[in-house]
Amino acid sequence: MINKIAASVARALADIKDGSTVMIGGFGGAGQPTELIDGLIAQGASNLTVVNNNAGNGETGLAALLKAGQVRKIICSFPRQADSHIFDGLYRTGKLELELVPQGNLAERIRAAGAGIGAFFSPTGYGTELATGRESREINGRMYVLEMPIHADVALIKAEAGDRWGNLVYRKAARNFGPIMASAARLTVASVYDIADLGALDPEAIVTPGIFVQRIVQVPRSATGPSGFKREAT
Amino acid sequence: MINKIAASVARALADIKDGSTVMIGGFGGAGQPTELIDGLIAQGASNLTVVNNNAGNGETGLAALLKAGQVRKIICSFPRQADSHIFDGLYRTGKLELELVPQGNLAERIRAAGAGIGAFFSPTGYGTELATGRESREINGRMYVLEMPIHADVALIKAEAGDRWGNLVYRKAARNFGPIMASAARLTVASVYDIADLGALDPEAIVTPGIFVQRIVQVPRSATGPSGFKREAT
Amino acid sequence: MNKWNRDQMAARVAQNIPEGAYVNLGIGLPTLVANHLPKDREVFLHSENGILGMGPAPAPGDEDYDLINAGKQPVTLLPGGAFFHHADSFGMMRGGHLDICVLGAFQVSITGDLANWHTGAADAIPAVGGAMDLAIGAKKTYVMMEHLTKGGESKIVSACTYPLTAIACVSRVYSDLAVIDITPNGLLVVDIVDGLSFGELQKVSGVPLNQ
Amino acid sequence: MNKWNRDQMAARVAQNIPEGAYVNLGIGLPTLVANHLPKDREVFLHSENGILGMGPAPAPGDEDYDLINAGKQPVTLLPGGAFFHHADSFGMMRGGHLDICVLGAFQVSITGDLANWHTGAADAIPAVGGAMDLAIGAKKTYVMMEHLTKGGESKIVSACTYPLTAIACVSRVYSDLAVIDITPNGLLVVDIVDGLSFGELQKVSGVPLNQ
Repeated sequence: MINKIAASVARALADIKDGSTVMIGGFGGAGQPTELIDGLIAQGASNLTVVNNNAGNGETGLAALLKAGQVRKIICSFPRQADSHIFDGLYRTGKLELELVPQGNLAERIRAAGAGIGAFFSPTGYGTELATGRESREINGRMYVLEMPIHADVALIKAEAGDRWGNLVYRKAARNFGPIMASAARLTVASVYDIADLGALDPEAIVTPGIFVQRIVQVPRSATGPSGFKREAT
Repeated sequence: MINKIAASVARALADIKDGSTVMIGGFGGAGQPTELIDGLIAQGASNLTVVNNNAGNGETGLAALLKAGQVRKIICSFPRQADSHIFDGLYRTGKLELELVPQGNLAERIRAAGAGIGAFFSPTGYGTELATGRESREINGRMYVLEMPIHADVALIKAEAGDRWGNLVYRKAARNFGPIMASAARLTVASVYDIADLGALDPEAIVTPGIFVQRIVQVPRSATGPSGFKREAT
Repeated sequence: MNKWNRDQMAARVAQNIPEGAYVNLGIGLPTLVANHLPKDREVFLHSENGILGMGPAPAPGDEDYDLINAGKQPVTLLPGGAFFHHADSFGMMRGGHLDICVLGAFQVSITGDLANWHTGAADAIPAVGGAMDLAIGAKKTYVMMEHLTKGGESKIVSACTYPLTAIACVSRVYSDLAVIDITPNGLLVVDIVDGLSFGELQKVSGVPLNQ
Repeated sequence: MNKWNRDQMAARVAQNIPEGAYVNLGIGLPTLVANHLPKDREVFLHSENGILGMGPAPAPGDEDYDLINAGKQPVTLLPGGAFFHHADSFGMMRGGHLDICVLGAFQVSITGDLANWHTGAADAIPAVGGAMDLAIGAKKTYVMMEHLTKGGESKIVSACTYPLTAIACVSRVYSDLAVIDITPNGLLVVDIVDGLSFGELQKVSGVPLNQ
């Protein structure tokens, strides 16, 4: 009998290696797998490349992982925030490499990795400094930039409920990067609040089929807290 | 108040023009929008390019549209079937152009159109006659073929239920090409068996958000009938 | 002259958003536009983090931080709204399915180039978010910004000096002084604040305007 | 010599599908494999038309033609199964998420090239379906086929003469005479039908075999 439910966060993360590329779900606080990030800090893998939309807030979650010195490089779209001081300090002192990617290209590059696409032409970023050095091409009168997939060794994501086959459903806008990251990593670990009996999740409403999930781990339910971006200065 | 519900199939299809590219959902009988195809025959638009996985079965549905002489070209993955004699005859006598596309490239090209991707490198078909004349490239040690998006003027799809904003849910494997075709066409018309009150469809389980759907039309419920492929000779 | 204040600017944008439009309002100033849409006009608000049919802020105490907008503020979902993942959400943008997006800006050029993500300062930490995707994706990209910098320089320029967000993407600017269309024939002043003459607007703008 | 019949071939393939494997069974002969998977072994069957966790055929009278396999035959969904759209379904294949696919073939070359979609006859109407996607997508592509054509020619060939489905994709052939691995060092006979010697197999195969 297949049972992807891990007994603990520690067991679920035990074999993450130094130097791994780790995708971490979430858009601000929504969908951020806090318990798994804490588990990764405890596990101690270092020299990581992290893929996340942001670069950590305050002193917890991703910010704590950065502070622990486990991260070599971060690939994200929006590192600068009101409370991104951990990132800011590491970046300014050259201790953390940043690959800044427009958010839609980030999402599509992750999705491309999951779907086996070798590369794709995106119109986003053409003519900007974020496309510097990349191949560009005119297609049907419009300019595009060639974008490469982002594969990961590990994806750490947060879902609402899962079953022993690894099927997942999410909650509201906490879905965000979870489904695509799950598809792009060799090892996907999802935290869930509820374990559903097999067959209890509606097959029409399963968002991430279990094929994309290797381990799930139940964590105590808690409400997502606020974790704000700084409002854009305009 | 926005109401995308059309009063009749005829009204929903009234402005389809000669020469249009029309995507038609379905994989065999499942998801085939029979009433909309009949409506297109009655509407009479000609010189059409049709995108469908197959090329019609028996004398009804897509086969009837072909028989009516309204189709100039078909883009599909699996035209040859036990009962595809209408297609067979038109193709053999040069009255119908065929663009044969591996099924996954067909799906991804439709999805690329909907998602604004200019082109993508797919590993599928490399080294085969279906990739003849296409650009190929080695990426990270693997060979890929450049594939272009397929845009449509019209998508005719079948869903299970919809609401006045155009949100759709499907039934089982009748989902197939519906969601991606809806995203790739300028005008998407969906037939539904049930009209749901706004808010009655679960926002976590809506498969096609209304942004991709311009018109929905209610049709009398009927069970999907068998419509078989010929088993592959091996 | 009475400059339009932020709410007046937002109201002006809202006035040009028709019923049934699919709209993304950028973080900051553009977010205000939602407050000025008539209650009886159905407009579909998209949020990059996977929401269509976004509703207003919840009542105090009802905040749900799994339901936030692009600026991380709690919002609500209207009946008929839907959730989807990030690739689908940005596919909606990039695929041209949004009718209108409204963005803030540092600079807009006379050919519609947009600079709104980075001041270019050497020590600034860059952050782009979804700005580049929105700018190129929506059928129409509107900019809401103050007409002049704090130093009094026009933010409508012959060529952007800040790093670009996208090329030739802006079709209209709503400033605190005027509403200006960016057309193949140049800048066309559509509306102007009371008490300001076209000549005066021309003078502070520093780029050729038409009326 | 007793050639393995279709069910015996299917049973042999089933024996090599481990618990927890994600598997796509091609239309025709490979479909039979499902009948030979042990009932207590959880194997996840994928169908290209948007199903994971596909179950056996329904009881007569319970057919639902919205729930069919790639060959359009009615199937069922196991508890824990899920539906998804075509782009997602082929993303699972192309993205390398399937452990095994089992396909029929006209010819397999000694380097694992596969020809299974088109006889190349001038008047034949071509149809490819999902064969090319499956062949390149799964971690392992197995072929099930009769060893010889009706004319007695080997279907394992030094180079395919039929149009290719994919290059160097097949890792193992299950024929009615033998099970043969395709390795970087050539063809390796893993199993052979009772009453047939390696020498005899070598002779009818016409391509170099190792044991």
